[in-house]
Amino acid sequence: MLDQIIFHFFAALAIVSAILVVTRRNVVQSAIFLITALLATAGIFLQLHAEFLFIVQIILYAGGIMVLFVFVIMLINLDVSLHQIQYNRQWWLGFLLALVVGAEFALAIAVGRSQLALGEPAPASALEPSTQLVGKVLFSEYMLPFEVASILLLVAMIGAVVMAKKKI
Amino acid sequence: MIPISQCLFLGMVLFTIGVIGVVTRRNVIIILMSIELMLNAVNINLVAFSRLVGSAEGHVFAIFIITDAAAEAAVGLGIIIAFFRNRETLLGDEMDLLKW
Amino acid sequence: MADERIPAATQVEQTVLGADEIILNMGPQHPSTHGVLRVKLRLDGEKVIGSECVIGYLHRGVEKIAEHRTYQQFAPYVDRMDYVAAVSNGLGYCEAVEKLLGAEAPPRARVIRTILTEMQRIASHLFWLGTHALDIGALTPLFYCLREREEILKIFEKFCGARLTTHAFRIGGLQYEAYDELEKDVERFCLPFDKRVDEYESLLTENRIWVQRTKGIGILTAKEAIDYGASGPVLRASGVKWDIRKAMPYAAYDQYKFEIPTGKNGDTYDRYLVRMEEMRQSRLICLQAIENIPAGPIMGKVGKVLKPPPGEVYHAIEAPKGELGYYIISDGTTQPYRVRIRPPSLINLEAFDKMIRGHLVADVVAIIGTLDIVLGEVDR
Amino acid sequence: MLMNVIQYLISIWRPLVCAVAIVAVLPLVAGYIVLMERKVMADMQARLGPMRVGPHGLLQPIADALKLLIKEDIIPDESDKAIFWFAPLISVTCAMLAMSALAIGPWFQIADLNVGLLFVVGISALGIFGIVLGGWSSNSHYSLLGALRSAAQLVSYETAAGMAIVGGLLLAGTLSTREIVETQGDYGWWFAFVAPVGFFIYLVASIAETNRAPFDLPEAESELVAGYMTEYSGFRWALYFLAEYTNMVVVASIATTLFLGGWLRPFASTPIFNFLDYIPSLLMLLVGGYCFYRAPKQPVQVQKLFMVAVGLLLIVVAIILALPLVPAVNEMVPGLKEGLHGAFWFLLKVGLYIYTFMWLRFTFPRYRFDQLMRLGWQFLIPLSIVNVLGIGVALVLHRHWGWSHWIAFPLTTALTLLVAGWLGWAGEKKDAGQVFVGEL
Repeated sequence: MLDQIIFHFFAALAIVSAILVVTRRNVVQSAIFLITALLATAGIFLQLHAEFLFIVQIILYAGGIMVLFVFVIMLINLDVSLHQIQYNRQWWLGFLLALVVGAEFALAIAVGRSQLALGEPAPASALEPSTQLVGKVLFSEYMLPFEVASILLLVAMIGAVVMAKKKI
Repeated sequence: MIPISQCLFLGMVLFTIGVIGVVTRRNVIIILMSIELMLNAVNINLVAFSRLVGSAEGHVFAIFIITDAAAEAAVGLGIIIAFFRNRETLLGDEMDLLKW
Repeated sequence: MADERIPAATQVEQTVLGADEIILNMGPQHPSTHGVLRVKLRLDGEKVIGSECVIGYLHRGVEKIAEHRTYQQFAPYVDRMDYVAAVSNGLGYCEAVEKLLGAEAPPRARVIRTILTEMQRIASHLFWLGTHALDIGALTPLFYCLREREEILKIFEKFCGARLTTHAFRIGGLQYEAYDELEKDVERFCLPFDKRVDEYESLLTENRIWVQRTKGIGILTAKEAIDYGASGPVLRASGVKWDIRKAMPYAAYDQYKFEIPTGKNGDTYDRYLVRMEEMRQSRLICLQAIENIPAGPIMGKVGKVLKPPPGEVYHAIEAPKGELGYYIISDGTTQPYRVRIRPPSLINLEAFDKMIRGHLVADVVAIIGTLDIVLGEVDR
Repeated sequence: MLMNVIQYLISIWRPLVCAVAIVAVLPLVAGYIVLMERKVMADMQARLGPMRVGPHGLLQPIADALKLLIKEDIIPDESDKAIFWFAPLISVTCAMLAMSALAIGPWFQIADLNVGLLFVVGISALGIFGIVLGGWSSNSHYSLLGALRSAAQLVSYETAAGMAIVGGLLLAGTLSTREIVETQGDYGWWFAFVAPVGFFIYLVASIAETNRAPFDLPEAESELVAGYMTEYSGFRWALYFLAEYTNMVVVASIATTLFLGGWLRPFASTPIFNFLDYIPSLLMLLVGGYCFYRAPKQPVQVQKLFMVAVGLLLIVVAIILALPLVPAVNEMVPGLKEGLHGAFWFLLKVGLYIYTFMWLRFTFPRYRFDQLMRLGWQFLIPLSIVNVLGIGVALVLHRHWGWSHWIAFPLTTALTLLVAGWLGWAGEKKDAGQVFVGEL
C-alpha cells in the first residue's frame, strides 16, 4: 500500500518533470527539472531493490553529468536563445510520430502483459544484497564489456578536450 | 510490491516524452537533455526486468548505459561549446555543416 | 592613465569584446582595493588581458587648499594624504619649507624626527604586511601586525597626543619637547621587535602557498621600474639600490649605519622580503638614534610669520612607500603660490597595468597589495 | 488504513526521533561551531572573540540567528527569482539528508543503508546545485564566477575524495557505516593508521569540498567579495552558512567513520586502556568545574546564573555518561555503554577534525585557482589512485599470500609515499621551469 503510494508519487514526479524538461524556454530551468526527473527515477530504483544503481544514479547522473550540463549552460550566454522560437517548424509531425512510437510501446505492453507474467516479481528476500551481486556479475561475466566501457570513457574524455579547447 | 507493468509503463511515457523533446526542440542543449531522459527511461525498464527475473544483469546493463550517458554528455557538450564559439548560437537547425 | 607603450586595449571598454571576454568592475567598494580604488578589468576567462585604474574617489584638492593657507596652516593637511604614515608626510613638508626659508632644524629636533619617522616606517610596513597577507588569504598575521603597530601608535600618542594624523613636527623643529621616557619606550619596542619580525616570517616566508601565490607574480624588471618612475620598496625589489636616505641624506640619516635591502626578481615575493628587511633596518636606526639624542633647543630660528623669499624648491624624502616629494613655489607672501606633491603610491600604481597583464583575477589583489598604495595619497 | 499508518510510524520510531533531532539540533550545532570557530580564531590571533552576549559569548549564535531572521531578505530585480529563492534550500536539504545514513554511535542512526557511505557522499555532492544555481540566478559577475569556481573545484576534488574513500572501503569490505566501524573494532587499528596516505588525501579533499580555507576560492572575500553568496542577505544567506557548516560536520563524520574508528574508544580492544572509559565523565566534570570557577567573575547577575546553569548541565551530562560504568545499570540496559560513550567519542573525533579545519584556515594563505586545480589533478588524484592500488596489493599480500599486517601495509604505504614524493618533486620542477610573464 505504502509502496504503491510512494511509487506513484515518484512516477508522477518523473513524468511531470520530464514534460517540463522538454517544454521550458529557459535551459537552466530545463536542467533543474531533468535533475528532478533523474532523482525521482533514483527513488524508483530504490523501490525495485536496486540500491547500488540508486546511488550510482545520484552520484553519476545527478551529481556528475548534470553538474557538467549546468556548468556548460552557464558558460554559454543564454540571453539570445531565450527570445528565439523554441520549436521546429515540423514540430507537429515529430510530435505525432513520437506519439505513434509511444502507442506502439503501450500496445506491446498491453499484449505481452499476460504472457510475460509481469505481475509476479521474484520475492525480495530471495535476492542477495544488490551491491555485492552487481559487483560479482560485473567483474566476472561482464569483465570485457566493463573494460571496453572504460576505454569508451577515455576516448570520450580525449574527444571532449579536443572539441572544447581553443588551441591545443 | 510494485507491479512490473507499471514500471514498464512509466519507462514508456518517459521515453516518449524524450523522443518528443528530441524531434521538436531547436535548442541543442535541450535535445541533449532529452536524450538523457530517453536513456533514463531505458534504465527503468532494465531494472524492472531485472527485478522480474531476479538477476543482476539488468543492473549491469544500466550501469553501462549510465557510463555511455556520461561519455555522450562529455562529447556532446564539448561539441556544443565548439559550435557556440564558432556560430554564437544554440539552434540545432543551424548545425548543418560537418566542418567549418 | 593611458600608456602608449602598451599596445593592446588599455582603455578596456573601447574595443570589441571577444567571445569569452568579460569586463569586471572591481571597486570602488571592494574589500581589497585598499580604499576606494576602482579597477576595470578585462578578463578572458579568469585571465586579465587589460586593466584600467580609475582614481579620484578620494580627491580632496589638497594641493589647491595649500594655496589658500599659510605655510604653518597647511602642515596638518599633509597628514591626511598617506594617513597610515602621517609622520613621514609631515617630515617631508617641514623640511621642504625649511629649505625654502634657508633655515635648519637644530640637531636634537633632527634626531627625534628621525626616530619618529623610522617608527612610522615600521608601523606603515606592519599595516601593509597585515593587509597584504589578508588579501592573499592569511587571516592571522593582520592581528599580530596590528598588535605591534599599536605599541608604536601609543608612543606617538604620548609624544604629540594624536595617534593617526599626528602633525608631530613644526616648521623649524618640534613644537614640544620629547617626553621623558621616549628613549625607553622606543627601546622597549625595538629590542624584541626583530624576534617579532622573525615570527611573521615564520608564518609566511617558507609557507608553500605564500611562495606560490607571490613568486613570479607582478614582475617589474629594473629597467621597467625606473621607466615607470617607481620608487621605494617597489624599485628596490627590482634590484635598483636607490634610497634617498643614503643618496641625499636628510634629517639625521647621515649619522647612522644601515643597509639598503634589494631584491633580484622584482616580483611580489621580493617586495615582501625587502619590506621585511626594511623593518629590521629601521629598528637598527631607531636603536642607534636613541643611544645619543643630543641636548639643545628643539626649534630653529624661524619667525612666527613665515615669509619665504620668492623662489621654488623640491625636496624629497624616503617615505615608507617611496619617494615623497614636495615642490613648493613661493611668491614671497605668507601663502605658497603653488604646492605640488609627488605621492609615491600614485607613481607606483602606474605600473599596475604592466604588472597584472597575463595574470589571473586572484593576482589582482596580490598586486594591489604589494604596491602598498594608500588612496588618500593617490587621490590627494 | 489509519491504524496501518500509525503502526508503521510506531515501527520506525527510532529513525523518526533521530531525524527530528537532526533537523532541530543541527542549526544550533552549526551556530555553536561558528562560535567555536570565532573563539579559536580569537585565541590564535591574540584576541578574546565574542564576549558580550551571554558569558563568554555563549548566547552569541542565538543572537546572530535572530538578527539574520529579522533582516530584510533582498532579492535583486534582475535575478531569476524562483531559482534565487529555491537555491539555498537545495544546499541545506542535501547537507542534512546526508546526515541520515551516518551513525553517531550505535544508538543514533536514522538508516543503516547497505550503500551507506556512498549515499552520504552522493547526496552531499548534490549540494553543489544549490551553490551553482544560487550564483547563476543572482545575475552578478562575482556570483557567477564564484559559482563556476565552486562547481569546478567540487567536481575535481570529489574524485580524489572518492578514491580515498574507496581505499578505506577496500579495507572494510562493506559500505554500511555500522559495519565499517565494527570492522575497525575487529581489526584493532583505525584505518587512519593502516592507510595514512588515504586519510591525508581525504583530509585535503574534504577541506576543498567544503570550500574552507586554504581552498575557499568560491567565497574568497578579497577577490570575489563573497562569491556565490554576494547577492544574498538575511535568512537565505544564513541557510548557505548552515549548509556549509553542516557539510563540515558531514565530511568530518565520514572521516571519523571511515578512518578514525567511528564511535570506538581509542584502544577499544586493549583492556589495559580501560581507564579511558572514565574520560567522558571526567572531561565534562572538568569543563563544568571551570564554569563554576568562572561564574563569580561574570559582570552581571544574569550571566553568573547562566554560567552556573551551564556548569550544572555539564555535570548532569557527566553523571549520565558515568552511568554505564556502574555494572548494575549496564546490565539493566543492554548496550548502554556503547550507545552513550559511542556518541561521546564520535562527537569528540568530529570536533577534533573540525578543529583541524579551523587551525588550517587561520594559518594558511589562500591558493590561487589554477594552483588549486593543479594540486587536485596533478597531485591528489594520481596519488589517490596509487593509494587504492597500494591498499589492494597489501590486502592480496595479507589475505592470499599470508603476509603479516606489519609487513604488507607499511610496505605499500612506503611505496605510495615514494610516489607522492615523486609527484611533488615533478610538480616543483615544472613550476620552476615555468616563468610566469604577462603574455600580452
